[in-house]
Amino acid sequence: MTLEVLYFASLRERVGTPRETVETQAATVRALMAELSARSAGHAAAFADPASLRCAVDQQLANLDAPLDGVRELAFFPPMTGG
Amino acid sequence: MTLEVLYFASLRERVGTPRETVETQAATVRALMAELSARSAGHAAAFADPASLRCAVDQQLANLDAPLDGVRELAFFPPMTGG
Amino acid sequence: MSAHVQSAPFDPAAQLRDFGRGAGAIVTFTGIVRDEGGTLSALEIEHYPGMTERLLAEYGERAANRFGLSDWHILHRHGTIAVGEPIMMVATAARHRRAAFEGADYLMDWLKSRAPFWKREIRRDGSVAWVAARDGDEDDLARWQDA
Amino acid sequence: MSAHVQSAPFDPAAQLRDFGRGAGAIVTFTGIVRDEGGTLSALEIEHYPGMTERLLAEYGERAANRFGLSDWHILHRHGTIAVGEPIMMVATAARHRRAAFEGADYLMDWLKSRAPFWKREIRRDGSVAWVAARDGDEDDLARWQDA
Repeated sequence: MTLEVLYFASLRERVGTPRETVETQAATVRALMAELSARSAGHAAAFADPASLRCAVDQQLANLDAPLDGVRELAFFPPMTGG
Repeated sequence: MTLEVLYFASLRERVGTPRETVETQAATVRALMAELSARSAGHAAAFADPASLRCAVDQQLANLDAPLDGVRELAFFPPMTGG
Repeated sequence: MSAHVQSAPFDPAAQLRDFGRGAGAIVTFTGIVRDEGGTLSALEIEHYPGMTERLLAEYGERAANRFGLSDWHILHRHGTIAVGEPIMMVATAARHRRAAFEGADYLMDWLKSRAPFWKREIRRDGSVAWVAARDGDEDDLARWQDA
Repeated sequence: MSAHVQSAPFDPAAQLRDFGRGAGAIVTFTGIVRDEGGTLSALEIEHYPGMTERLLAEYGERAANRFGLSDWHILHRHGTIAVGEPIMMVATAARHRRAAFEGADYLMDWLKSRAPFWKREIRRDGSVAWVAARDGDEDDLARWQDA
């Protein structure tokens, strides 16, 4: 399946791009993270500490075990600091 | 001793005046209320239900057993409804 | 840092010019005369001149110390206030939002039950009635345990 | 009832024109860039376009239902924001004060920890640093038990 993967804030800086198109068979967010970590040192650094990372699946906050079936847009980012 | 006694809101309406000068030997607010109740039917009505009445002694909120010694201004009023 | 009692109408926005400079968080509360389903014409507010001003300033300072406010402002009208007009406002400024929220909330709970104001409804049918204190207001104030 | 995300500066007072008509109580919160002891030059705020706007509107509605708000307004800036400028504001209107206070407090706790914004400090010495989330913000949000 083909996914748009978005990165925000410090995650974007580590990966080095705000978005990329990814072709994957990963079943969950966590499985995809393992695949992406192999892409570059920047990716590996971005995904090194899953506890400090948040994600959104099709623009809904989700946990790392969320399934990827049917998903079109996945976003990774650090804890939010709005307000 | 001579006291200025002030009435506000529904108490003022019942007594029929916003203030009066009172000469008394009453030791406490409650004792003075008994004396004032004898002055008129309006006073009696104003002081008929002490639980629904508030007072301030020299502009400090006080309870009905507060002593009157040295006091110059005493005010009676219903529960406040500010804000 | 200021407390005012006045009969003149006021514009809440104008009150906030230069308020809370340097703060990270500003909270405001504005109380407005509701029309109560079209039955109300105006509110009339009586107060205890002298005592009111002193107490507003005293409670403003108390809130500033308790919650670490960098600025506070209290304005309360008396006299006749038409439906739709602001009755009063409270503004608090602090470094962080929790202090600003709690300071404003505290001042409002206090104002409702301890500031010497009394409200009277002037109704469209010509009748007039004093507004009764709500039990809930005493409960709100009890939350702060310093009434 | 409205939620906005914009890079342009805004005037909190102007945002409140026509807000909350008919309500008895209006609460506002305004967040302002602090100068952090003179070390800060500006904040830079990144957000998740699309998701942010949808979530702000969704939480505004949620607050309206939960607290019985008659009106609500959320405005949050992104991009570069100079020291002393407002970052964001929330306004709530209700019949009584408790609902207006709780609605604003709830929206702020939620915005701090769940709205997809990220802040970066641009310091006077030229350094740049992402602002870390505070544990206290998660605790604040947990008070509402619906995170």
